[in-house]
Amino acid sequence: MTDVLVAVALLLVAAAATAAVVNRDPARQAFVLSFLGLSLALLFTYVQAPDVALSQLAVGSALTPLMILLTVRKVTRGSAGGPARTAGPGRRPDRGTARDRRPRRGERR
Amino acid sequence: MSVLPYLVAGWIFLVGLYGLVTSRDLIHAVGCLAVTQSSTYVLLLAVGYRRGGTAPVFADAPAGARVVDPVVQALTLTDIVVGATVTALLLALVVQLRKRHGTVDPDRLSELRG
Amino acid sequence: MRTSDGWLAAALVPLVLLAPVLWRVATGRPRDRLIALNLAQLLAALALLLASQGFARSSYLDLALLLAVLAPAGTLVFARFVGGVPAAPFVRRIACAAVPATVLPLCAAGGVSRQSVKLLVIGALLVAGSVVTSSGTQESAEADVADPAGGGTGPGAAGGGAEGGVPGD
Amino acid sequence: MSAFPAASALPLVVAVPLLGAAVLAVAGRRLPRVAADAVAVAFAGTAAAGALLAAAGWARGAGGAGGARGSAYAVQWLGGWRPGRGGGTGIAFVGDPLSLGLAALVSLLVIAVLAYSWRYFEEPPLPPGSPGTAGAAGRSGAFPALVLLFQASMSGFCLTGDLFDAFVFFELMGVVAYALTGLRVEEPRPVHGALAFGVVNSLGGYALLLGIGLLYARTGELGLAQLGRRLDHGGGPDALVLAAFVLVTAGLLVKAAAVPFHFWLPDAHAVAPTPVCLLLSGVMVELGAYGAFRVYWTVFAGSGGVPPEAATRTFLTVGVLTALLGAVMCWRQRHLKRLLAFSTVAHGGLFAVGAGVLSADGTAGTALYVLAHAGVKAALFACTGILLDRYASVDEHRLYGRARELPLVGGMFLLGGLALCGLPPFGTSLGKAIAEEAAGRQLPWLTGVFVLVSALTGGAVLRAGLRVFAGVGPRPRATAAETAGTERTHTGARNRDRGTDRHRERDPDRGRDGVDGGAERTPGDEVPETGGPLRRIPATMLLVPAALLAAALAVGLVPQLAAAAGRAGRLFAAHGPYAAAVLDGRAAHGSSPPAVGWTGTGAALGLASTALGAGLALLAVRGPLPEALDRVLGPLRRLQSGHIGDYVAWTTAGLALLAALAAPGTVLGR
Amino acid sequence: MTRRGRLRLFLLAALVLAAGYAVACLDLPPFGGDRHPYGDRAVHAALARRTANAVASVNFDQRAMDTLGEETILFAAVLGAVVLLRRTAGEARTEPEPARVSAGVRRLGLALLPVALLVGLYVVAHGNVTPGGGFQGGVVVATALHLLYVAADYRALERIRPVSRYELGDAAGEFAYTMTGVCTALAGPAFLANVLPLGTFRALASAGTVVLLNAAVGMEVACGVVVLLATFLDQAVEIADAPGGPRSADGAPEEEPT
Repeated sequence: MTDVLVAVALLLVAAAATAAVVNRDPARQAFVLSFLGLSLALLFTYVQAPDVALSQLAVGSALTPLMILLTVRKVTRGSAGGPARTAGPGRRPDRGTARDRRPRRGERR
Repeated sequence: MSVLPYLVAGWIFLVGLYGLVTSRDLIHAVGCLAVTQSSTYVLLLAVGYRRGGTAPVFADAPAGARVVDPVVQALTLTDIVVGATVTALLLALVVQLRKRHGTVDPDRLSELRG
Repeated sequence: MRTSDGWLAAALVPLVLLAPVLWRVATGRPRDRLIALNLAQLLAALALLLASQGFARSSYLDLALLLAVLAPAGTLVFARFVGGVPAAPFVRRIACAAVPATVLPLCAAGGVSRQSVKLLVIGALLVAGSVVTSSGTQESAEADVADPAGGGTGPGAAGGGAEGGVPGD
Repeated sequence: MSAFPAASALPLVVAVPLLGAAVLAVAGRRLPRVAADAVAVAFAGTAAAGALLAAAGWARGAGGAGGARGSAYAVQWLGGWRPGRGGGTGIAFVGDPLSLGLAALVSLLVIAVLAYSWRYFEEPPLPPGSPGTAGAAGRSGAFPALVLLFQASMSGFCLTGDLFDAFVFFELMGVVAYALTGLRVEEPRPVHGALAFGVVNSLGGYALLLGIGLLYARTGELGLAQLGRRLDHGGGPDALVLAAFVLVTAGLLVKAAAVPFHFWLPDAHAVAPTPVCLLLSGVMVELGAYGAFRVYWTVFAGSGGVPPEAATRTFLTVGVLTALLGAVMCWRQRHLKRLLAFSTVAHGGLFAVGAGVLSADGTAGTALYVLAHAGVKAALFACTGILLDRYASVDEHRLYGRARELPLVGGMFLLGGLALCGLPPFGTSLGKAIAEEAAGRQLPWLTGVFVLVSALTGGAVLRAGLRVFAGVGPRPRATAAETAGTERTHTGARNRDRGTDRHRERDPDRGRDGVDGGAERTPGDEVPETGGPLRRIPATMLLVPAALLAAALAVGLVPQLAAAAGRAGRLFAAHGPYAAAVLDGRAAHGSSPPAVGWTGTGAALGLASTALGAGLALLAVRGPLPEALDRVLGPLRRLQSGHIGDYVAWTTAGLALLAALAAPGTVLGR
Repeated sequence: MTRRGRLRLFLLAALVLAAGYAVACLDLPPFGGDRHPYGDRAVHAALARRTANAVASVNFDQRAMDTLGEETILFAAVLGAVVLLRRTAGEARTEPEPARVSAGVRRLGLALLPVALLVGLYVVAHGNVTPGGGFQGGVVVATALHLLYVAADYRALERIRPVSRYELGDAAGEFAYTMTGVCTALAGPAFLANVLPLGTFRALASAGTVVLLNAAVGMEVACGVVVLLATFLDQAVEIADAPGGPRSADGAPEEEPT
């Protein structure tokens, strides 16, 4: 029975990791990373590593998302998403390339 | 089942690398780095698992209980701390990078051509 | 330690339910993602509770306790950046239904002991957290950002737009 | 404890700087700058004394008292967890001559750095009236504290005899180095370089950890000695051992900046504060190679590990590639810090070749080479730092003839160039001679690689020195490519100036410099680290490079050092004796150490490479390279794109390359 | 490199790696195997040292050096982040306005704060007996304090957070851990040796120095994480970018058309 749990948790972790990578916008990625931490904690519990699961929960559920989101806020503040724009192409290539052509002071090309 | 955990670890590692290679946003890249590192957690704990074993914590288990490997768990704990701190430091660098370069898109950062 | 497959099989239920939740977390609009994450934390806590019983390790209850305490914190963190906790009657209903449905049998199985007290505390925390964090209160995501430029953008742009809060995508 | 000096001092070498860092992190803010520096020097000096004491204890032969009495390895089981039957559960610190010597080198170099930045190095400025966090940043303790942490991490990495403990120190080294590299956040490039550095090195660390996991799965051990033993009992190598070897070696080679893992190094060195460059180039990069070979010899050199021919094939190929690419790129540079950085890459390649022939004398020669190279390269960086702080530029062309007024610095810079070429009797020459002789016995043409690479790197330094300090040759003209580069980076230069207004006030002509500094896409305009250009050079800034050069000279002249290197090489390049000493406390009974010293051919080759380097330099100052050559080298330069995605892709490719190199003879064709 | 070239190079290399790694996995002992020599020795040693939580015994006793390095990494990262995220010249500091938080959320946060603090301290204190320890508990404590930010108000957080104090605690934890090692090396048998009386198995005060080191780690982690988050919050909430910064180019707020 434990093996089944471990297998399901493993697949969940793999799926969450993939989803975290293909979510190009960091703010959206933060949600998935949080979920990844959660599924990792479950996996650790099923392989009988409660200590590790605890620290994964402690780090993954609030600490890392808070840091990432604070960074996103700092980076996107003022200019309505300069980086949100650079993150844009990741999920909407059409608009992103259009923006890349727009000349902006303080940047190359 | 006997190799699934190891393969999953490898998959996570490669997927994280893929995200880093194709990333258009450094914050996203740092996130991908964290994903890459989680592969090491999975591998280490999978290596230390013992079928039918329980956690090596004898607070509520008889001292003779069949337990899994505590060493890899200690290693993974250290690993998680390393991951969190490195993430924090890199994010700090990204914040300053954004201030100085006006972008966090690696394709636009070409200051360091050799 | 001998494990009891019945409880572990029960633990499989919330675990499997996490898969569709992941889909929502990965593809939904920010508010949906937040709701889904909220739900995921709830399910994970239930899975942990059942696993603790299934592995016959009362010390595993600490995991669920920690998650029950930290989950609202995480949700509120995200809520700060999508401009408030969205209303999610669905999550609330699940919390009110599933948490007692899990905790009470566990208490019954454990008998009256410190564990059952801990279980009840965890259950109460879970319900309270889920109920409040799914009770759709709108707050300004920009309130704590004293940024002259940011003022003009409002939650829509910096709170939602930057964080991907693009309603129609 | 009777055995105190030798073995028990080992952990203290790591602990003392940590205490110093903790003290400085708190007290630094309240102390005046001088006091903070004094405290830092005191702690670093104590650790250095400990390392030297342990080394001396080893030299007296009492080294093993902590673990194996009479053995040449000083073994200290932390927490007193001596191994009973089985491998024990503790971590061992193992001091053999090489690791002790490297630890001592680290500590001494740290002292040199602290002296070099004595009271001059501009601390992160304290914003007026800023509370808590921001105020904490401005304190004068942060820089020395980080340097002390750096020292502790590097010493620990040298001394530990446990693979996972090495990973921990590897990561600590990295974290401190990223912070130190990005220290000057007012400028755009340091943060970028530090980020590339951080991402690539973290990946290296994770690869290393995956390798550790695989090894643990196979052997169920973590100590180097235990790992080696279990592998040998396990029978011949298989795909698992190969994968572990590839992952672990790759992780350590990332730190060693071997091709194609090297991209982070020039980016980091070009932008890191000069005192930090002294440490990065002087010893941290070399530690990567040390780790790779330490792990190979202790873990993989046995019957159950990677066969020697496969290992030497891997190390030699990577080393030669690294050396050649580094040398060519070094020759191409005009940004002095990047030039020196690429010469570090090239010499790292030579080290990999010298130790990669897997012989005792090759290792001994490489050890001497590393020792002397640290002195020379640190001295060169120190001189460059003086230029930077005096002229707010490190661009070879823009500084043309401007530094005539600094004959002393110029003399030291050119001397360093000659030493880099391998001019006897510098230690670089001795080490190079021994290493290339050992390599030549394996493959004759490797000698040519040594000569060519040291000539190119040294020649590049000489060329720059002649132009900057003596104004030899015509004033360099911008080539077509460079003017194009200027065009491209025009806005970039403006962007760059923004962060640094307060410096521009002090230095009115930086605006212009900033603009035409765009040439070569590595603009030469820099911000002085002293806060405003230097009018008078402090004595310390002159003393440090002088002392470092003298030390490099001494390495070549003191025969005891060469003899010690010989014994060090034998003890380092040993598989069984190491495990015996660490686990069983048996004395190491190895073959007699190789005779290491000056030979006629070695000196002749040194003179030859020096002459070649000087000739190339004189040829180069006459005029720029022919366009054709430029076109050939163009693509090489474009690889150094500064794009993190590129670097990660190359790192992945490097992993695949190592696998392809090590597979034949290990799993294929057996 | 072009985006496509980069991707090609990576995919090629990844293919080779995947193949090699897969083959290596087949040589690995099957998942859940029974051979764990080091693990078994560690468990015996832990029981001999009357440490109920074998993982804690490995972390704080048998491989205490790893944990020292780990805590130093955290210490260095905090120091580095504080230095990197310092307020640079020309950056203005703006006072944050009070946040408008719904009553329910505020009540939840304020009710949760003491509970979370207690849980954190509980996890730290029982580190040598039950799962958990200094790191996990320390992070929980630090997170608990930041409930004030997410549930109430940034300024409320600032009131209970004199950052310099927490920096002191951070350094003190690091110092205490290292000093323990130095003392046991100079006066005792060896560096980081477990010299204290071991106490009784499964008791709160068992396992000798493990308790001490665990507490030191807990303090350092809690304070360090607070300082770390403080630097980020300082940037995100209080520090306005330098005038004329790069982003001020077309910083016109634009609602993304959707």
